[in-house]
Amino acid sequence: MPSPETALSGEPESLLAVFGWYILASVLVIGFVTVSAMFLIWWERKVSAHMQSRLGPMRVGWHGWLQSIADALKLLQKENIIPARADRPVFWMAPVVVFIPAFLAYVCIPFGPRLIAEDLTIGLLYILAITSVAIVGIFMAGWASNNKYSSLGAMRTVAQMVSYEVPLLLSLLGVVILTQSLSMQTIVESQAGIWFIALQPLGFLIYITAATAEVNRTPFDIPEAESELVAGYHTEYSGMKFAFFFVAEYTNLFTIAAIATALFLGGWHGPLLPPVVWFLLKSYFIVFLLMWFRWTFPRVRIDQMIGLGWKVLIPLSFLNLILTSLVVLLLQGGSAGGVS
Amino acid sequence: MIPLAPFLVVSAALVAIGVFGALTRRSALGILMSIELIINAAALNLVAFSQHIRTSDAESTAGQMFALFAMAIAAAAAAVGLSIVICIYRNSKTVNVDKIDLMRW
Amino acid sequence: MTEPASLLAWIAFVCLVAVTVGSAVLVVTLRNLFHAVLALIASLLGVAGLYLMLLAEFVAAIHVLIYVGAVATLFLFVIMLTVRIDDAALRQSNRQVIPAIALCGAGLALLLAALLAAPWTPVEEIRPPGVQQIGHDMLTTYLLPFEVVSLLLLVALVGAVTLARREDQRT
Amino acid sequence: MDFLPALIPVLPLLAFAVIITNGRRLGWSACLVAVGASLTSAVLAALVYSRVLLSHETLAWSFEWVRWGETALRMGVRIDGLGALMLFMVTVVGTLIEIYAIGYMAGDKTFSRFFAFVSLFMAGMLGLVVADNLLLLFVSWEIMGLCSYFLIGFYFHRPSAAAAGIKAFITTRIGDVGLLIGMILLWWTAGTLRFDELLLAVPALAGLGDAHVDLMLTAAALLIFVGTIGKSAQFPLHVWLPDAMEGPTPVSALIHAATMVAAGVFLVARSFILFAQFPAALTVVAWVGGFTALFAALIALTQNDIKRVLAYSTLSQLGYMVMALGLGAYAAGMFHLITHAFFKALLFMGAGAVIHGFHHVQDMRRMGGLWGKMPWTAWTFLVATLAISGIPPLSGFWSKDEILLGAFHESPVLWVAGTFTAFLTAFYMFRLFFMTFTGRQRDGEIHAHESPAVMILPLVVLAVGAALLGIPGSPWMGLWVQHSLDVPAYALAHHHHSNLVMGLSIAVAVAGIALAWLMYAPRPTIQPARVARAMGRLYTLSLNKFHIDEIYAALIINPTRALARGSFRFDLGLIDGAVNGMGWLQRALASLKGLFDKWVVDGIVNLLATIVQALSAVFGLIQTGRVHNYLLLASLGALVIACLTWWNMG
Repeated sequence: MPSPETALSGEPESLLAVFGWYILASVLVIGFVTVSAMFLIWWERKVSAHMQSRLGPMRVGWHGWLQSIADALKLLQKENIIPARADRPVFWMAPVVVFIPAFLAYVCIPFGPRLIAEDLTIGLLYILAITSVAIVGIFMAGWASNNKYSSLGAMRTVAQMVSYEVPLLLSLLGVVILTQSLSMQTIVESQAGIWFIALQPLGFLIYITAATAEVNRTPFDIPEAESELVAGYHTEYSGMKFAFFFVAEYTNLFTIAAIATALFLGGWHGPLLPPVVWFLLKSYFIVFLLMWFRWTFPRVRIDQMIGLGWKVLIPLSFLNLILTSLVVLLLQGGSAGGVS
Repeated sequence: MIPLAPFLVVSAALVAIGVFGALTRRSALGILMSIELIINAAALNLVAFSQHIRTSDAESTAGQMFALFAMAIAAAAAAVGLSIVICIYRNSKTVNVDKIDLMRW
Repeated sequence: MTEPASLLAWIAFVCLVAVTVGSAVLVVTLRNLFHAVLALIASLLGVAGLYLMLLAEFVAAIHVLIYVGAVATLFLFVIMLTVRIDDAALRQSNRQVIPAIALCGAGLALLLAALLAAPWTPVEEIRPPGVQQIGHDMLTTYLLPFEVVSLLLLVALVGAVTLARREDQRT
Repeated sequence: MDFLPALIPVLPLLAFAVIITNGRRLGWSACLVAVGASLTSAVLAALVYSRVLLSHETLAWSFEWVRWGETALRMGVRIDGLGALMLFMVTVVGTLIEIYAIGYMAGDKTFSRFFAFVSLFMAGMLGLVVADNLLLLFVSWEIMGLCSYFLIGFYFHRPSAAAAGIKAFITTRIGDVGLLIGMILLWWTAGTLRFDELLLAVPALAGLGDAHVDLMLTAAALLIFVGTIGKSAQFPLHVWLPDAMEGPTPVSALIHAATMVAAGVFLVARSFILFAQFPAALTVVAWVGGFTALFAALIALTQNDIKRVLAYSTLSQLGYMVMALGLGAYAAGMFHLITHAFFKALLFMGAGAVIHGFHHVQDMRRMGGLWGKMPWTAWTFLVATLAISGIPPLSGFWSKDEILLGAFHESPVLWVAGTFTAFLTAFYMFRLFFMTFTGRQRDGEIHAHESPAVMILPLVVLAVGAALLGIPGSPWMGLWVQHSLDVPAYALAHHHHSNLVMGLSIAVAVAGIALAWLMYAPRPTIQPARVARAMGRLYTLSLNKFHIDEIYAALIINPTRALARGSFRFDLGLIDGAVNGMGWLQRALASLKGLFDKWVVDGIVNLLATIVQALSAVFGLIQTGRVHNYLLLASLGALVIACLTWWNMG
């Protein structure tokens, strides 16, 4: 597997091989992202329906499993409506800016022992950094729509995402302290014996809560609260551009589930079944958990949401961090060393 | 590996553009953005130097460390600067600094 | 000597420089402030790319996290709070454009002349420090600046809150 | 797990954090948290003690806390025989006091706050005991100082309690400053504050024979002893301790027996290497201790408040310990500290039970005949009284005898003083006992009752301890306790057993008890009032505590106030008068000068102003008040400087 270092400084002959690998990886990831998102959309509808004693989509295919494809086709044919006084270029760019980081995050997701596009040494940090770019896209959508619901929705979204990014990052640092590494594969490999959810139960809880807020799902779906804001920042979007937002949302959903799997649930470790199957099973279980939240909890008020983030989750995650480092320090036998 | 000089040229260009922006933008926000460009140029220089020129391995992190500190300080400066902008806007309903000449005499 | 850069590296570098410098020019010239911040973000991402070219991937990731995730977001927030979308048509530069161009041109010329004339002696082999090395140094050699910066951030936080708070909400 | 001792102070600290943040929610169950934490600490302390006893090793664990440049500051714990014994004593007595407080404080609105502060107090004391360096010790020391302020002033709505809290805080602060300066001197001279490094560094420095170094180290030792004087309430900083009775009685027990005052003695023992190397410091310690012992006993003779008598007896016993350390009888002093902790805690808690059962009356003249109404309290109290009076085979006898033995060999004067103090101790303690428990109740309106079981249980446990604890330290058992302390070689002043000393000390104790019986028994043979009249001024001196408080007021507080008043008058009369006179003179001169000013000076000024105005019309053009213009000029300046610099570099 050629690495960027060799690509950047190696022989000209390897150029083709490098590009070939990159293109292959991109195609694989795009394919997976699309299929997974469509599957999740269908699945969410089925899960919600069954939780409410309904059947959900049943017409297209067996138990409606082709429903997402039908939706996609419908969205493709729809008319593209742009509000009259919108900021046109920004309006066009926003969905792309939201979608691309969601897609780029997949570079570092370890699906299997060798099944990872690129195992960066700073993998975890990379995923968190790249997904934070999506905030800009949401802002762009809110601004460009020139609509008060969109602007308010965008500002709420961003306030929420910025607030919850802090506990999210801090909760993951506990695992980083345990493994002394930011590489996703190293983190997964060090869970061969015991899953980190056993060592970091508090970290896992904080992460799941913060991540739910990070992808704006119930009970933290204030940014797109239908009763107050129509649909938040994407009120004015329709057709294919809307589809981009939609796919990006479900892609992000899978991304946070994948991070939870890799950091807390042992990643691809598991008996009998091939690693990649284990990874997908665990990730989809987390996704199911989040769907379960959505159809169980009522929406919190905005002041409760901000208060929870700053007054509960951040202190708790600091506590988790301090406890973890203390235990690690004590087990090292009182010699606070570091690298040496 | 790209040699050192191209990075220095890029950073010099960023400084020049940033200074130009700071001198000409009417909006306080524009001035702050230009200042961010200047800080970035400095940080880029620091990292480039630390990777290309160093006397020992022990100081291999010096440049990156200062770049990180520069980022933290730039973030603090942006936070304070932007709240000052909000204050100004609240008092005079504008963020264009050429409308604000309270300092005059 | 370090091995010479490959063609691919040069292509990537030139693209990044184009993005960085081009967007920087847009930042200082665009009339619409919102667009200017978007250009600033593009430029910052370009700088992050340049950090990657320098094999400083930790700095690059932190750069994206702080600048794009926090600083640029703050800018966007303030623009949404202070600028109306109709302001876009207004002139955004003042009357000293020509002296500014002259001055910046002269400054750039001076910088270029100085740095191209200087006899840089690069290291034999580039061994970029890892994340662990950075973390270790930050809490040992650079402990004092680290603490000072954290204090500075706290002060800035309190200051920003105090400045931006409305006066009449004191009760 | 070498960091086990570090957990011992952390548990009460955690209990404090939990209670202080959840006080209202916990309510009554706050005491369970506090007692649970200290009980666990006690178990851990027992583990540590047994391990240290068995192996005679020193447990040490530390980590690097801060590093700047070459200098590193390590924090950690170090437990030797002395520390382990102290840990055991503090946790056991502390736990019993907390259990007792469950009954004593029941129904108080501030129940949970009390347990929070007591836990923090324990954490401070335990931290002080386990500390392996003076810095950590000092931090714990200050935590304890803070808590003593909180707890003595616990009923802060009562002005006297608030004043007592402030008095304790400020008086001990004088000692704390001494300790801090001593630490700085020590760091400066020896370059370390860690005890194990000091053990090597101090003898090496003393061996240099450099007069300057010796002077510095002696000063450091004396300043550290100033800390002890403050904390352990030695003369002349003893005034806070009797006033500290304003706190709830369990607090008094805690401060007087297990924690606060023991800390000062422990500090001297910990840094004993310093004192051992410089005999001058040691002599000061011995004499201060001996004087305090006698002085406090004399005051205790005449006090009528039950808790005040106990307070002065604490002062006196602390004087014994300090004197023992000063005489080099290191093991005897520490042994007395342990036995004293048990019987003094018992005495305070017994007195607390009396006060509790007697509806918060503390005046002994109104008590009497409580034997029948409070049998448990009375019996346990009797054990403690016998122990403090030095009746064999109870614990106080063995430890006090050791100290007197040391004094007998080292300094006859102090031996005489100590023996006389022992006589006084037996007398005033039994005076207290007879006045309280025997005869008939003198104030018939109060219906006394026995305390609840939760208060009796600690009394019984402590009574067993006070009775038997002396045995392992007696010559029969070969001074086992003293040997388990790992007495360092430099402090080993072993004295031969002397029948004279032992016999005399028993004799004076019995004599004291007999005298007390004659004066205060149900049908006294000697009327106390006549004795008082016969003693005349001596009696009033003792009753008024030798006027120390008044002397302080006269020497320090009133002069300060007088100085302030005097300064004010001086200000008002002389300075203001001078100023006014100057003002009048100036006015006269000014009218003269005004004419000169108007024509000559103004003319010049106006001319200058005209010139400036003309110039500013030109320069004002660049002062636009606009940021941009300033920025442009600043950048231009920067560019010019850069050009010049480059030009110069060639």
